[in-house]
Amino acid sequence: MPAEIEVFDLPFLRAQFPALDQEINGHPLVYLDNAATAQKPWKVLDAVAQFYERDNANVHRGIHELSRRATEEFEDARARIASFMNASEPAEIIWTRGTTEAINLVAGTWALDNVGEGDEILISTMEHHSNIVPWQLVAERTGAKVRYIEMDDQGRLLLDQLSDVLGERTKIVSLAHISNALGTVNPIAEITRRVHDVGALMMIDGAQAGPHRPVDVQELGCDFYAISGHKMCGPTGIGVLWARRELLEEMSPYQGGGEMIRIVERDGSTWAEVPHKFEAGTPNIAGAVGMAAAADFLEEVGFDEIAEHERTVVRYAVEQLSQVPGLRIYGPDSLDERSGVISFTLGDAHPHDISTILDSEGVAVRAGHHCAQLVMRHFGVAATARASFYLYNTTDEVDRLVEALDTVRGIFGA
Amino acid sequence: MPAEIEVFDLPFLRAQFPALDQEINGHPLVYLDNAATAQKPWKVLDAVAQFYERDNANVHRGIHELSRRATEEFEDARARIASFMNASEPAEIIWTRGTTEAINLVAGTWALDNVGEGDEILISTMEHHSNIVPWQLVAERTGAKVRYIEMDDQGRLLLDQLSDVLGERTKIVSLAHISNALGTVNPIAEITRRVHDVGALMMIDGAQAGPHRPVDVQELGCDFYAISGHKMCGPTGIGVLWARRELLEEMSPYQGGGEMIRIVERDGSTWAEVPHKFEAGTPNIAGAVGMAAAADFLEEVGFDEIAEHERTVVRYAVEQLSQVPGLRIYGPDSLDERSGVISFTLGDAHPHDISTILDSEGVAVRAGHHCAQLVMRHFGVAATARASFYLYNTTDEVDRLVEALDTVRGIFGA
Amino acid sequence: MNEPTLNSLYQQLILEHYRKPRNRAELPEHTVEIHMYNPVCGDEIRLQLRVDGDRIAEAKFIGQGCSISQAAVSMMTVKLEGATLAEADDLANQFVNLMHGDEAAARDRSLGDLRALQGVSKFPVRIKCALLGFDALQEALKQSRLEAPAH
Amino acid sequence: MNEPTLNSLYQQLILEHYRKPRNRAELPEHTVEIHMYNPVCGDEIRLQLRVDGDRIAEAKFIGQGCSISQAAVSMMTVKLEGATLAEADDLANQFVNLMHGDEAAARDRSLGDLRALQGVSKFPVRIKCALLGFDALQEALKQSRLEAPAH
Ligand SMILES: Cc1ncc(COP(=O)(O)O)c(C=O)c1O
Ligand SMILES: Cc1ncc(COP(=O)(O)O)c(C=O)c1O
Repeated sequence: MPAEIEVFDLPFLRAQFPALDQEINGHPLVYLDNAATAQKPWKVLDAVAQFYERDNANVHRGIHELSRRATEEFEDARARIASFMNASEPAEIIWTRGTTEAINLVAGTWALDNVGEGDEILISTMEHHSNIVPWQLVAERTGAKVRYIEMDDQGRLLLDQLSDVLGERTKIVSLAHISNALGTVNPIAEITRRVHDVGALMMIDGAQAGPHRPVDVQELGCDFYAISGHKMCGPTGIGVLWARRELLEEMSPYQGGGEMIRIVERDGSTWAEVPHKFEAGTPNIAGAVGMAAAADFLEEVGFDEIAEHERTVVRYAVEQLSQVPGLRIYGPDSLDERSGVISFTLGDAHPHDISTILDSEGVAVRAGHHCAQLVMRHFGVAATARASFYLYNTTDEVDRLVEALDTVRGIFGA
Repeated sequence: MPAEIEVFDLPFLRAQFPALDQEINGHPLVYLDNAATAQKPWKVLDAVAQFYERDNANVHRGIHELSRRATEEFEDARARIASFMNASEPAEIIWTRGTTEAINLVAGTWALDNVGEGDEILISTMEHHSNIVPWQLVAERTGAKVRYIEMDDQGRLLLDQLSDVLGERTKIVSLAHISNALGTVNPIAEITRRVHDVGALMMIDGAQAGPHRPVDVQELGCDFYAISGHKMCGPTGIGVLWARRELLEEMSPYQGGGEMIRIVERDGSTWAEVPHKFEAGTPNIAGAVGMAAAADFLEEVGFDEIAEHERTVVRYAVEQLSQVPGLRIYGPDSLDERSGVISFTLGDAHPHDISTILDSEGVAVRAGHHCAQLVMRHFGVAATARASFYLYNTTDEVDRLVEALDTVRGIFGA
Repeated sequence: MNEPTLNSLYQQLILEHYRKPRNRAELPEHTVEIHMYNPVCGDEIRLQLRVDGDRIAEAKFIGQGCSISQAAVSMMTVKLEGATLAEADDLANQFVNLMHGDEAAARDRSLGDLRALQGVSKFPVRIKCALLGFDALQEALKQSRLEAPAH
Repeated sequence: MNEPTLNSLYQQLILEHYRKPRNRAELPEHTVEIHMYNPVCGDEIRLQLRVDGDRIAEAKFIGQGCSISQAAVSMMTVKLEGATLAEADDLANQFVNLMHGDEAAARDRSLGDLRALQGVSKFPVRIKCALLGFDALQEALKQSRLEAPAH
């Protein structure tokens, strides 16, 4: 183990995550499933608890004190996330259940209204199912075609072929900022410029980026950006769609119901202002409050410090894993092109068996297709094992992972 | 104040709700906005906290111990709600954000697939906007027509005119079990039989029923039933659509994404089994766990006891309020036909002014159209004040309400 | 904590304007009409002005809602008749200051009866009620300037 | 807590069947074919049987997945060849018992190599892996009975 470069006080940081402090199968937990969901710090849990214990009420329609407090905290949370993503105003932040619902919202409103027979929607074979299936459903209903940007053998988008698939017929392009299956970081600002050159809109699936780096939607210049609270230390059941106000103004509503209307008549209704037009029904109020607290938490720790620390841990992990006989890592060779996700296979040990064996030593990794079956098919595997790192992981934990892989090799004789 | 008929230990019960124990504007809080959202007992808050502190992971795709626990708790919660509603099996329980999303799900899948030009969707003028707007959106997209069951001057459905609006063209009927604006309890089982007689499907908006009485979907014989967690002492951002399995099997998926697929190919995908087909993306896992804990809580207190206690408090409230000069109560005269919602106006004092004045004495009621503009129009008012009671309210609190209304009368000279 | 008092909110003058609103009538000869609706609480105001040159010759409204929103618009119309567009603008700005708790605005006599609404600033959820009529006014002034021939 | 041991799970016999599966081949003359897929983990098995009267004359499979799912189906096919439909049914039931930790099943010699899988019962998330082939078998038996001429 190398001397840890302490960009922040790691034991202190870890102590803020109650779930990290436990034994699994007799070993201290090593949680390396962060791309699936992150653990939550006390700051987030306390914000949620305090909301319920003190300020709980429904939002927007009440005059009494609790309702005032709940509304204020809910709208403050929106403003907090607006600044987190550098949106021009809080009204550009739409609360959703998560990234999946955010993408479905764009597919179900903007795309259904603007995409027609013969038009094209461009995604890539690197995408998470949540950024594939909604577009397939739009294509089915509109007669549009879903086209794909391909990957190379390092799991990078083949951007030199972009002009072959991006053209006049392309109405919208939707791509992951960072791949959850490979860790590939896409040059998303550059792609956005090329997408805008042909007059198409650009949606970014930021589920794996939001937790790890500052997202600046204005600098990226994109049209839609989606993130999930639960992957950035926030609660489950909350996420955000950011979109430019002009787009939100002209878009049809998504779900119908309370909060999103202006006037309801027997024969039809008119819609509330943006953002409420897109938020039918009682929202996940405590979830929004918790997600804002998570944004506070991450910025207090500091994204620069988080990035530097993760780089240290991931570099060490790649070095160590590369020395394990029979282990193959998928995704970009260069650390500059990848984030904290390491997908791998080990000899003929099936990823499920790897995961079971690691779990018996307290090491939590994911095994499977990672909701990215097209990625698996690209590499000709049915599944991979995936270790994904976050701000609280340590190089010690990398050693624990490597030791546990020795046990896999012992059993499978690799 | 009458001798409280103690069906349960009220001080002990109230002590379980942290938010009730606080002062608002120098007075102990009297929370009478339960139809908007209920307060949460420690049991629910602890279940949510414990999930995050100990078992937090993403569900369904993991082999490691935390993922196993999270999946088990999430699916146990589903089974718990299935028994809470007496569904035939857990797979009939679909997690949603709340009642609004549940209704939108049925409108966006079953209705879009089965309702066409010239068909009719039957609702009533008593409905919450969440049970109006989704159907208007379906009508707009399919050419179907939304028809309404009217109310009488006590805010009861005019069921003797039901055969005029219910007929061969009716494809689906969707009605509130209990009105949130008036408290009217609809004879929903009887209506369901008549709806089935003409071959239409019956959806019940149970947002106001689930918190107060045992819901037995099999006994009701309906096709769809929706409830919200936050109104029954559970967390925000979680709710349930129950539907019969045969319907779920044949319905199109709603949102597309992770979890809801079977196989994703470039040119299209196949869907996972019910219920997962309808649950794209990471669900509100902690919300589901909390909602199940709320169901446990309510059944431990006992629905019989809750009903008896609420009856006592509501009877006393109606008696006392009826004696306030200038006060008019909307909704059914008979206590047998109404639940714990009391909508009222007082002289020419506007409901917002009533609410502000009550709030200054610590009494929280709601003022406005209660997401039921058609109800307001029916009674020719722009708004009402609404006091809504729940298991923890007391006759003492009714006295506090009536005293505060004296202040309103003092100011507005009624 | 010092609780805001009801007395500071519900001054007699407010209730007077609520009960007997001034200028509550249709103004068929209006040059501009603005409909403001607050979907959250259902309050609404239709403000009609007859603008003559750079002066407001007449101001009427039709509305319904709480005592605060209706009294505020009633008081406002009283101040508007005969005012120049610039004066109307100042009035609106000064009233917004009053709602934000500005001490100078509370002492500003030019606000007239509107000063009775200063207690609203202590009730954050009711501020939007008081501002509804002024929101309509500001929109009406904008439109009047756009339509007026450029000097 | 007594942690389940890896040794009880990964018995040598399991790894043998995983590496060198028996009856892993196409059976063109099959009378029934069932494709089972576990969308959660991606494991899949295509089970082919040639049923002759009330006997399974041949059993083959094509599949991919983890050591548990592939070893289990391999061991299962060995037990199936020559078995009556009723015996196959019993085998499936007894194996399900084994997965649920049943002691009697663990001592039942008729399970043959399949007893090596008894450790799986201590790993709840892996039980569905072991059952995948048997799910296919039960479906195949059902279909064979439906298609068979009634006696
Ligand atoms: C009768 C009724 N239906 C539907 C709803 C909508 O429920 P939710 O806001 O939880 O989606 C409510 C609550 O506001 C309600 O009272
Ligand atoms: C790249 C990517 N996109 C989309 C999603 C879906 O996010 P969620 O499940 O929070 O809706 C995920 C996470 O699973 C992801 O990693």
